[in-house]
Amino acid sequence: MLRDAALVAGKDLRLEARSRVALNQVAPFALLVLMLFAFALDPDRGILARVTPGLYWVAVLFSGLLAVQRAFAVESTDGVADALRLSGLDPAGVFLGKVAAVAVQLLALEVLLGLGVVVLYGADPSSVALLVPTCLAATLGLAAAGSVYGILAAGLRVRETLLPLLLLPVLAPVLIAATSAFESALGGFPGEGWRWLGLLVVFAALYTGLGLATFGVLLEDG
Amino acid sequence: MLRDAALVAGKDLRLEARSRVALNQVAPFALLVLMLFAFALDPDRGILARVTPGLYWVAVLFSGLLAVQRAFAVESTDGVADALRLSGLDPAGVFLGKVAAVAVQLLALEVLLGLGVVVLYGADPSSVALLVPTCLAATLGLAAAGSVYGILAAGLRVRETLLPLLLLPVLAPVLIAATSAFESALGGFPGEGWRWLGLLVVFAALYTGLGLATFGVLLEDG
Amino acid sequence: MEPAVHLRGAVSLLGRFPALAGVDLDVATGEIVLLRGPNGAGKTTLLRCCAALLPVTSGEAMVLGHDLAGLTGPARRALRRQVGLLAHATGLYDELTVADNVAFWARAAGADRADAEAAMTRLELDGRLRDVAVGRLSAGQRRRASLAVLLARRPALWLLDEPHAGLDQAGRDLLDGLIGDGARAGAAVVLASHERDRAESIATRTVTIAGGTIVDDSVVGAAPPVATGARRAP
Amino acid sequence: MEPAVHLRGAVSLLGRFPALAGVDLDVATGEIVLLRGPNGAGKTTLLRCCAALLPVTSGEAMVLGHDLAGLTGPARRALRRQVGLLAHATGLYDELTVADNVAFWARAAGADRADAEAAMTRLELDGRLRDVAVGRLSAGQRRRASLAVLLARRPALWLLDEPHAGLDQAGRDLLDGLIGDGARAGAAVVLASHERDRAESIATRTVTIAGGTIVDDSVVGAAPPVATGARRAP
Amino acid sequence: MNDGTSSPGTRVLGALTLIGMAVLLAFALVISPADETQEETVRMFYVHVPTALVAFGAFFLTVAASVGYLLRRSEGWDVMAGASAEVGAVLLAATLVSGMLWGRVTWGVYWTWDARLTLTALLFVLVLGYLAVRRLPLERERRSRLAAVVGLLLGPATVACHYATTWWRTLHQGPTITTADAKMDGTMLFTFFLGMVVFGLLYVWLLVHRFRVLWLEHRVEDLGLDEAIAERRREAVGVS
Ligand code: HEM
Ligand SMILES: Nc1ncnc2c1ncn2[C@@H]1O[C@H](COP(=O)(O)OP(=O)(O)OP(=O)(O)O)[C@@H](O)[C@H]1O
Ligand SMILES: Nc1ncnc2c1ncn2[C@@H]1O[C@H](COP(=O)(O)OP(=O)(O)OP(=O)(O)O)[C@@H](O)[C@H]1O
Ligand SMILES: [Mg+2]
Ligand SMILES: [Mg+2]
Repeated sequence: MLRDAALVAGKDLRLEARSRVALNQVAPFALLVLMLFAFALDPDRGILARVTPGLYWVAVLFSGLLAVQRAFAVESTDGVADALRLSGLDPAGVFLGKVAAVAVQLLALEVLLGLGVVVLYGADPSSVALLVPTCLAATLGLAAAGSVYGILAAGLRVRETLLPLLLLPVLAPVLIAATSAFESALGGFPGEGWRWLGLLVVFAALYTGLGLATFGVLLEDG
Repeated sequence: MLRDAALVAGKDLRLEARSRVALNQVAPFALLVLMLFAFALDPDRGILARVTPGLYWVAVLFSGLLAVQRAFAVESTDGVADALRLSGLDPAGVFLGKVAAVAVQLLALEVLLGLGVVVLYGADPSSVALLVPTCLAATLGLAAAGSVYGILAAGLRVRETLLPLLLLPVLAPVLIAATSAFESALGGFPGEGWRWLGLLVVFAALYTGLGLATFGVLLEDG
Repeated sequence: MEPAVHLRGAVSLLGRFPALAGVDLDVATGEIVLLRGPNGAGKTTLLRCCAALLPVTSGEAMVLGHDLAGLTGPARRALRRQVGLLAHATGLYDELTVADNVAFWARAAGADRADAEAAMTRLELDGRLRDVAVGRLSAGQRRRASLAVLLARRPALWLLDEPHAGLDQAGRDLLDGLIGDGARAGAAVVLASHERDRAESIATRTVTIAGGTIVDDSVVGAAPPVATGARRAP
Repeated sequence: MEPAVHLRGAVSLLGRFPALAGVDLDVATGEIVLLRGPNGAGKTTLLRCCAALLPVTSGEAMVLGHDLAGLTGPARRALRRQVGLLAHATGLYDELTVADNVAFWARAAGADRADAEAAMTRLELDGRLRDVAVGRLSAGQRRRASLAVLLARRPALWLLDEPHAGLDQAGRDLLDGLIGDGARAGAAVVLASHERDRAESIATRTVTIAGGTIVDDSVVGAAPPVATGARRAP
Repeated sequence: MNDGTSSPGTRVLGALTLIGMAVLLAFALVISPADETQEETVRMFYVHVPTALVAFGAFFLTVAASVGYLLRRSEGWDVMAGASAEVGAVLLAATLVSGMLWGRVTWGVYWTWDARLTLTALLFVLVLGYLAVRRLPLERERRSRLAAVVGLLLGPATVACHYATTWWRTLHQGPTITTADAKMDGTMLFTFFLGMVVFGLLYVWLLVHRFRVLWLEHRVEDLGLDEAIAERRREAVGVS
């Protein structure tokens, strides 16, 4: 299983190295979302400061969505979905491989967006002890849930519109929990933040479990 | 030219009637975006009320992006882009047809989101005299700019990620102007709103002109 | 009369790769030219250049009286309206029915519904398949629908990229008949094919391409086939 | 020995359409079965059912000793690992090179890099094309890459859907040789094709399908072809 | 035979439901007293809470049926999951609407972003997504499998929605019934339980009908199937 996961993740990262889609398109998009929000919310620092964590995670969410869409777009072209089913790869391995590849890209995005938030909105990242595990747990959750729905929609003609519809409500809890954890961390009551982190961990575990258990079923139907 | 536009728009609406993608997927997505923002911005009515116009337009923007993506996804499959180039259709006609089809869907989305905003955020739509023309001008601008970039990205392998990247910054002015117009209208100084409306009209005219003039070139490179 | 296609030293680059490396070719109206050659020789590239879908980087290139080099928008449209390309990709909307697809593309090229109906009838798509979404068709049925579009458009230059692929025996015979009819009606036909026997039997001339250049050009049949629907010219 | 494929009254629905309407077919190891029939007859559907890519709605269906009806996850994987399907779609990542693609799919099926290299050499993809992104290949080159994947996987059941399409003369001869070698090495081969002459010359048996049922089943050649790479069995 | 999806059993069930509805209305609107703090608006309670709880039950049935389908792959489970989710969606919509009306009266707004409300809305969107997957134009078996996996998720979402008031500080009222509330008047309690029973009956009644409709749709397809197969085989005539 782990061998298959490594194979799939390696393939995905090699694909990214050749096409540079995440680097050249998803990352700028993430920054763009951040800037757009700044516009939409008026150049009013008061509001911006208060809602920074929320905006950060909304930006992560939308650009993460794009990353997931891209990750499964490559599995949807010209019979690749069938080839994957016929490959003999362990579905759980494929799932873990996709999760790993997506998670790596998401983490890079988060760092980038973090810098963006610090610069654009003037946020102040101090309580790293909470921020880092929050990011890790949220990333795993996003990647796992994204992969479950990504493979579900892969190969469907309506993939581009169905995936966001299915994925966003599922990711809403991640958004809320991560935002709240960040707020607690930045606002100075990490106690509550740890509870939200707990929720994120539960979510990530839930979706990883779900993916491992059902990816076979989903892949069958790719 | 108008005959070609009618042909293309008719084809698109027929396609929607058969596949129901806008109805079953884009519309629920729009509502979802609205909810997501509300989460991100804290359950704090004070903020929500102040930023309602911005959120409305961000939601329109994102779901409009999806609508554009769908509208040009159908032009990207299995050689359709080539067929379109070989068809002998007037590019300006194709452009107008796509703009019309996208605009119809956007208007429907805007009405829906309008209802959503009134209900969810408790906004109060009163100064219709300004709101309606704002919506119309903004819609035309979105559809025109969306079609210009949509055809540019159609047929590229990285369409799904490239389109949002190209389109969002271009649409930022629409977002700002429409938001400001709404704020003025709802806030009770329509005078300023009319100026923003003027900007929207200019934008729409600009992109419609650009589309009419350059669609031939863009179609070539599809 | 001037030839339908006239190329002299035509070079076409795909990225930095010269897929056509100097091609000389003339195709007269009424001719059926078989283009053969190994994989990657440049057949598809050549056809796409003739449809003005790919630029000719250097050399002379005239198609249906238009010089491809200085082609303006309206002239290009006028040219393309007269070109029918049958490629690997069928250029059909998966979610629309066969009838909707054929009608749309036919009308786009200035033909009317009656032409579309006639073409569908000719390709035996007027039965059950008429109202099936194209995305549900079998490979060969899809090719037939794509052929119906070509037929309804009545092009003056037919560019066929492996047209027999996917068609069943009846479809092949039908296609050969259509090509013969088209040529007799004054169209120029260029077909790229690896199916030697089948293609040679209808071609009036065989051109071999390799490494992006024409390596052999010889007249095979004396005249276009005579009988409509004849499976193989004797 | 039990047959590689054993179908009795197999029905398969696409949507509500019975693409297979009761098929009886047995394919033994070492056999090369040519599946022919008109467009829309159900050839592609039959091949996909054998690869367990489509469910068999009713009837008996055994493939390589596995009953398709009660197939659990691991058994399905084990079965599919032994099946090689060459479909219209090539199942390759456009943005990866030929070498990367072949290596990935070969290793996914448990083969190693050496198998992948050998397969590429066999299909003459070890030269310039090795490091070209698959998305840039010509149609026939792409088919070759897809064949290389099939070869590297060493399946026990070869399901070939119009395998000759797009290949040039040399490629066709090569393919016929590979099929013969595969059959002689004990693989069962089912190939759907409209290229009668070419396909009949290598098949040991011809099965005609129409309207989702087998309408004719006859042995053509007495034995699988003998010489490696022989273009046509005499 | 009858020409609908009803049978003597369901007719009795339907009659009971309708009578129950009438009785419930009488109790809810007339017989039960007004609340001390909520006054007349408390009457919303008798629709709001039972529909919510029955909807939750419906989603659990969907989850169970989805698991059943994944294990057994039998069509019955799939149809059951779909039917239950459909009826549940209608009931949850009733909860949302009644809650919003109630909120308008007691809180002054239709909606606010509190955990319970948010999660209810999310649950509703999830159900819509689930139903959207069920409507995808795919082969029946494939669609059933995809739907079953998506259906599993209704479980955690429902649980989270139920415990929302316990886990988070909410504006929305916390558990009222289970925490043996002294303020609850006897008649009110009875009306509430009556509401539970009546909406439960309504659910079962609708569920049985939806199940039968969906099942019959499949059977009709299967009936058409023999004809379709025969017709398909006729295509073969003359080819060989
Ligand atoms: C749109 C607004 C509302 C929504 C979506 C909503 C949703 C729900 C849901 C899902 C439940 C069932 C929870 C459970 O027991 O597991 C519930 C119960 C309840 N709701 Fe609401 N509600 C809304 C507004 C209101 C309002 C305005 C009131 C009254 C002021 C109210 C009072 C109650 C009460 C008393 C219960 C029973 C609590 C219990 O025993 O658990 N709700 N609501
Ligand atoms: N970017 C590139 N780098 C290298 N080679 C390229 C590139 N783009 C295209 N090619 C090559 O250009 C040629 C294109 O050939 P073309 O598709 O015209 O061949 P063809 O004669 O139609 O072959 P087939 O019979 O296989 O269809 C191929 O050899 C392909 O490998
Ligand atoms: N939803 C549907 N409605 C009606 N017909 C359908 C539907 N889905 C598939 N079909 C039909 O099912 C058949 C599928 O046939 P299949 O693809 O197996 O044919 P084939 O023998 O491979 O043909 P070809 O030689 O053209 O490749 C076609 O006749 C197609 O029209
Ligand atoms: Mg080619
Ligand atoms: Mg087929």
